[in-house]
Amino acid sequence: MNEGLISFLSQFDGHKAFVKMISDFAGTDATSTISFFIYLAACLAVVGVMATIGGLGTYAERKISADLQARQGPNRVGPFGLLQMLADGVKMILKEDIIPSAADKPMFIMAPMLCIVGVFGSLAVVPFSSGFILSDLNVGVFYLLGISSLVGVGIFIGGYSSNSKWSMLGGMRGASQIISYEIPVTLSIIAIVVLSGGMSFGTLIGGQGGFPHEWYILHNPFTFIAFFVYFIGALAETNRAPFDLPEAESELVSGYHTEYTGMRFAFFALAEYIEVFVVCGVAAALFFGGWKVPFDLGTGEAFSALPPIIAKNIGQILQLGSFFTKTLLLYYVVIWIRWTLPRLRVDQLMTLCWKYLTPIALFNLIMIAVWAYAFDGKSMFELFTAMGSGSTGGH
Amino acid sequence: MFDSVLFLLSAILIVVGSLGVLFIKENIMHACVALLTALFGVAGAYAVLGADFLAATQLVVYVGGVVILMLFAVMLTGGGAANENKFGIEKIPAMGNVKTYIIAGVNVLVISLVVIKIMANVMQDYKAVALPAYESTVEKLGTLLVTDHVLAFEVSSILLLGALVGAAVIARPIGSTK
Amino acid sequence: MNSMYPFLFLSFFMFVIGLGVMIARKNIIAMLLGIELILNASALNFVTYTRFVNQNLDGHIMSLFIIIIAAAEAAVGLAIVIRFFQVRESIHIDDAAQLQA
Amino acid sequence: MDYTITTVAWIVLLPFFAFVINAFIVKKVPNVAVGISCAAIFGSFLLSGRIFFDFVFGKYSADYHVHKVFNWFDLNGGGQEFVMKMGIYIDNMTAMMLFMVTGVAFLIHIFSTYYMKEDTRYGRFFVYMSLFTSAMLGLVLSDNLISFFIFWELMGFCSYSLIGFYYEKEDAGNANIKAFMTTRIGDVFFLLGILAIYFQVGSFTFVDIYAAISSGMFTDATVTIFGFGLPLALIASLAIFMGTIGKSAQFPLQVWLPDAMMGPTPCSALIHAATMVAAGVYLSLRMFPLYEIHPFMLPFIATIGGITALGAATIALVQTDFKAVLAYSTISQLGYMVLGVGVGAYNAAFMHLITHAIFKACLFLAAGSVIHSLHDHHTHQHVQEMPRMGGLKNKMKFTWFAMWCCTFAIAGVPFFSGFVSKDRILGDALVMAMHNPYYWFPATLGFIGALLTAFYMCRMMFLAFHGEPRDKDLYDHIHEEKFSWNRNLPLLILALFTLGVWFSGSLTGQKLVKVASDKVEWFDTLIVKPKTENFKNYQKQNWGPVDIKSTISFPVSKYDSNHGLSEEEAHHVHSVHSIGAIASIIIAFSGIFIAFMMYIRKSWNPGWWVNTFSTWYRALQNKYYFDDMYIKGIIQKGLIPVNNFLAWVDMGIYDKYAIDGWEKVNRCAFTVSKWFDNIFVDTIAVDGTGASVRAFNVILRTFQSGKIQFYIIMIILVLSSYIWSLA
Repeated sequence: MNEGLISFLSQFDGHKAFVKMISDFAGTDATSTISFFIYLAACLAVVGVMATIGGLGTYAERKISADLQARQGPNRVGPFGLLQMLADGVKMILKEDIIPSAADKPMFIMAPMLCIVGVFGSLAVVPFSSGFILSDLNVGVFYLLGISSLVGVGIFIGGYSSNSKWSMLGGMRGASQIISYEIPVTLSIIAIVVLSGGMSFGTLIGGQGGFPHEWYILHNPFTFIAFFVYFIGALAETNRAPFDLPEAESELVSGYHTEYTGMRFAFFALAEYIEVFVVCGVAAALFFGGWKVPFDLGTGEAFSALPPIIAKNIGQILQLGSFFTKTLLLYYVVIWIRWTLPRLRVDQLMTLCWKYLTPIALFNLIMIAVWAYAFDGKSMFELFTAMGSGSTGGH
Repeated sequence: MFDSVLFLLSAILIVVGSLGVLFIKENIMHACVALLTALFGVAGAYAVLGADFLAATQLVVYVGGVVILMLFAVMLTGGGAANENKFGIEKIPAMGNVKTYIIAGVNVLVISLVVIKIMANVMQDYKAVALPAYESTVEKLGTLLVTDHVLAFEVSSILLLGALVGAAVIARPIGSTK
Repeated sequence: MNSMYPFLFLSFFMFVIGLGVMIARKNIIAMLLGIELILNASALNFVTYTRFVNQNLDGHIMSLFIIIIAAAEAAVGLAIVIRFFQVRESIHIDDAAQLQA
Repeated sequence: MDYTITTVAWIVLLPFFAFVINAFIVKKVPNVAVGISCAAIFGSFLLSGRIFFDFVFGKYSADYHVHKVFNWFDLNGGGQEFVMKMGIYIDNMTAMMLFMVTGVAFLIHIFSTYYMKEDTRYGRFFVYMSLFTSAMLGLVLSDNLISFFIFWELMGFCSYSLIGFYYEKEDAGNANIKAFMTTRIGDVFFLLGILAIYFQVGSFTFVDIYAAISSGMFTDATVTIFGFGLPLALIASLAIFMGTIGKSAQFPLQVWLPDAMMGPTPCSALIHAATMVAAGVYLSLRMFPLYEIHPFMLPFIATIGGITALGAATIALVQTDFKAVLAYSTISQLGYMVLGVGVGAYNAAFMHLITHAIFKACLFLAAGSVIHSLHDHHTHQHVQEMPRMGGLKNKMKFTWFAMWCCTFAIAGVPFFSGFVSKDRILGDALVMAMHNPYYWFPATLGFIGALLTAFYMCRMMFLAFHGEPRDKDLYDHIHEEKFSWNRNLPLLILALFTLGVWFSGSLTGQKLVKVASDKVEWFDTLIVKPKTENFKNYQKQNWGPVDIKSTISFPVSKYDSNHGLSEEEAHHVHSVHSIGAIASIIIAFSGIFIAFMMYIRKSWNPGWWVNTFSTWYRALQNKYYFDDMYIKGIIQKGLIPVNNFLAWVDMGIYDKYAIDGWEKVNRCAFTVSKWFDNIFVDTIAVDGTGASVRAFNVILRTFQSGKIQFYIIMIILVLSSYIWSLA
């Protein structure tokens, strides 16, 4: 059930030897204990890295917006202002934690937690590389959808518990937006699931290749559309511009986190940035080949001259590079969109979801199922090449 | 070991959440969050029972859908606002009083007696079998849904459509003709 | 977990609590919460028996349909509650004792 | 040829469906409705054309017919036998009628798109026209008197609607009531005649009636009325002929037709000139074997026809209204047809029906074309008065041409259709007069009428189209007539068919119509009296949808130039016909000559005649005081006193004594029953039951509290105890 980090590590002799040593030392089978600690370590690492990436997200946002607006952006703290996020973090931690007296206190405290839990819970299945995935669940995408909907609950409760009309409106908007846009997003994802025949990220990425023509986005015209539906829906689910209605500063002051200060506010911000990273990662995994590297360099077999442990790790690093490159490029696009497009009205938002994206996504799902049935799951390029060799009696 | 830990966590979530639903009296919002807790616990219990697909479904449907719907309903019905409505009835969402709790307790006692009697029979008859290893249920469930249970599957899709349309029609504001 | 009884008792507990909620509470939404608890208890029971008794996944199917019905029930039930609130400005269950608004 | 009801019925159903569809869409999209109507009638025209060519060129015997029936309703049982059958009956006459009706109706539809274009109820007109056409075609196809009567009345309704089409005008409203009520008199008698026949024959179908006639069922049958035994054949014939009198506007019920000119001119052309009024004659032709039985009947018919022909012609002499002249000429011509029936000129009467339909339709359309152009800019009305016309020839070439063709036809100028048909009727009348001196009377009336016909038609033409314009202002406002497809084309097509060659066939050689062996008189060949003995074996057969051609072979028609008479007799008849023909020609030309002298040369002054015969002139202008007689004499002196008497009986006797007395009795009974009701029923039974139920409800009501949680508790307790006892 748990393909992932442990199964990757257990290929290596060192791991086995270490387990054996500890077992001998403790007198019982220590496999699961060691696995637990390895997991613990990996989780902490992921959380740390992701928190950093979230922080870097704020920095990137400022820097890119400055670029787009022909400004300098943060440039005082550290080289290129890179340490700005640390300064911000320190400021956040040191700030007074204000809880409004009329607020619903337990829920006010709980709301940012729920957001953070939802986002970090979804990190468990994000496929960073073929080896470095915390748990390759066989219902991976489905699990990710479910756990990340906690963010919606968090936003809603945050808006409600602040006992402020701005927060209330922001929270209601956020929740309705998230549950509405979950439909086209889910339908688009199901379309890819239909093509690959599995819900775990291993299966989903395994059906693709290193080159663009092997990616699902270029598999057929409908997946191409499905990507855009997914991407628009994902923007709305993460409350990013042009769908940032829940925190529209010109209308609702700051939306659901108006009343939050200090670390609680930071949690909300961090959750948002990490969630953007997660959805970009999922997009990369579903549509852009995930961690696949061209020429199968990712398996490390090309470096078989080196010792296997080094070869494999070089492969893993290449895969990580591939994944992060794709994800961060999408991340850049998200920020780019935010500083380019104006905000929608609420009715336009709902119209876009229910009258355009949902029917398109449904149509896509049906057509992709038809494609998979009619062409036996072959992509357009495979069909072209089959046509080219058709005269010689291929197929 | 993982299983036991997960089960304990789930059981704690279920028990605490259920009791919260029953006993939180001041604010229905808190009761909703307690329900969320309990449902989360049920998802964990599913995971322990090897029902991976059901666990994820539980998360998607309840956390993403039903609970948010409940929260919406609470907001749309006035939340915790305290005043009188046009009929002179207290608009505070009545959460029950000592009398109702006593009646509920009696009923729970009665039904508990019945269920415990049944469970005693079950425990007597049950012979433990070897538990299978955990394995993926997604493919089998999918196959079953479109073969043995395809009628129920299709009927449930119609049910959901009917519920969607019905809910939209019923909850329409009074006087709107569109 | 190698024993069936913890799950059964968990399910029983949820069921009984849900029943108590349905009787003790006078708030319609709270009663709906109780219904959700009862439905989840039964679904858990099915999955438990599948795991420990026959392993043929029919219990999973049953639970799936219970979840579907719970979702439909929640949607329609809450719509009725909202409608009722529009008419009576109340969600007290005893205000719903008349056939006519 | 294989005909079934389902294929033939489309002739009727197409216009009918057009009517049904148009009735719904006419308010929204009148132009589409018009298109549907025209398309439907054109479809009927094509289908009828198929039947027409099939029968005319089909080398069938003149008696060949197709008769298909289906059960309409079946009331057998209880010792009674009553099966109502509907069906189609097609013979040569039907085929020609179908072709004529659909063709003329189609052309009139086309013309109406021009004439009614600016009318506010443009579409509705076509709705009625479709229904009318459908009813007429149904009548023509009917195989029995009941369906014949149904369609007959349906046409009556359409006529009513169309006469009152401009219901804003009070005159139109009065006119349609008058038309409806007058024809109703004839229709009541017609229905009585149908029933009289049914009680003797036991069937409504023509075939059964013919068979009954040939088997002598009518010969000695009598019917007892007020103790007098009267011959059934005479009573039935008279009653049915009353239908003809009403519908075909014969004397003395002719008064409705001139007033019917209040309707739009195209509908006058279709209904009150060409087809509907001809339905009466058609009925007479269908029932001809019945009329032949009693010797009194045919002279009577001939007399009615002669009187109508002459009387209407004399009235037409003094009319100044353009359409009124045409209306009276219609009555007159219908009189000729009835005269033809009366003198036994079966095919001549039918031929005159066809030719008259064509040229009279053309005349009315031309009149419509004229009236539509004459627009008075002071009163904003169309002008119909001939004294205000004159010299229209210069403005309307096509109308003038078409109208002269038709005038020649109606006047009986050689080589035109009217000459062919009217000459035959008059010739046959002469032949009959040779045998039976009584017939000199109707024959003479007919000849005088022919002279007058030529005179008044030419008078109308000269007054309207020739000479100097008498109303200069009106004349100047007329637009020059330009050829347009929906104004002039129907006129010219109809004018083309006023030529006699189409009907006599003497100029066309044998190739055109291959029904005859030596001489091509195709009308004579194809239209013969039904030989009732042919039907003798058919009586009460179970007709099914089977073609009878398979069971009975009909010989190919042959033209018998002697008409079944002996050689000597035939020679005599031919010579008499020749005399009649020459007399007709002379008469026609003298009529035209008189009109020419009076109105073109102005040598003879019409005023002198008016002054000299002023009493007659006033009588003619008042239409022989017929309207006055009906209103003042019959209605005011006869019907209204009777009505008053009946009203007095009702109010003064029945209401006063019977009803009021019964009321007093009831009041007493009511007092008693009220007391009983109060004491026993209300107090003891009703209130007692209510009280007991209420007492019981006090217990039950506690359970039906409406409180859901109470129900839940009850459910739990009951289920628990149940399961506890089981487990």
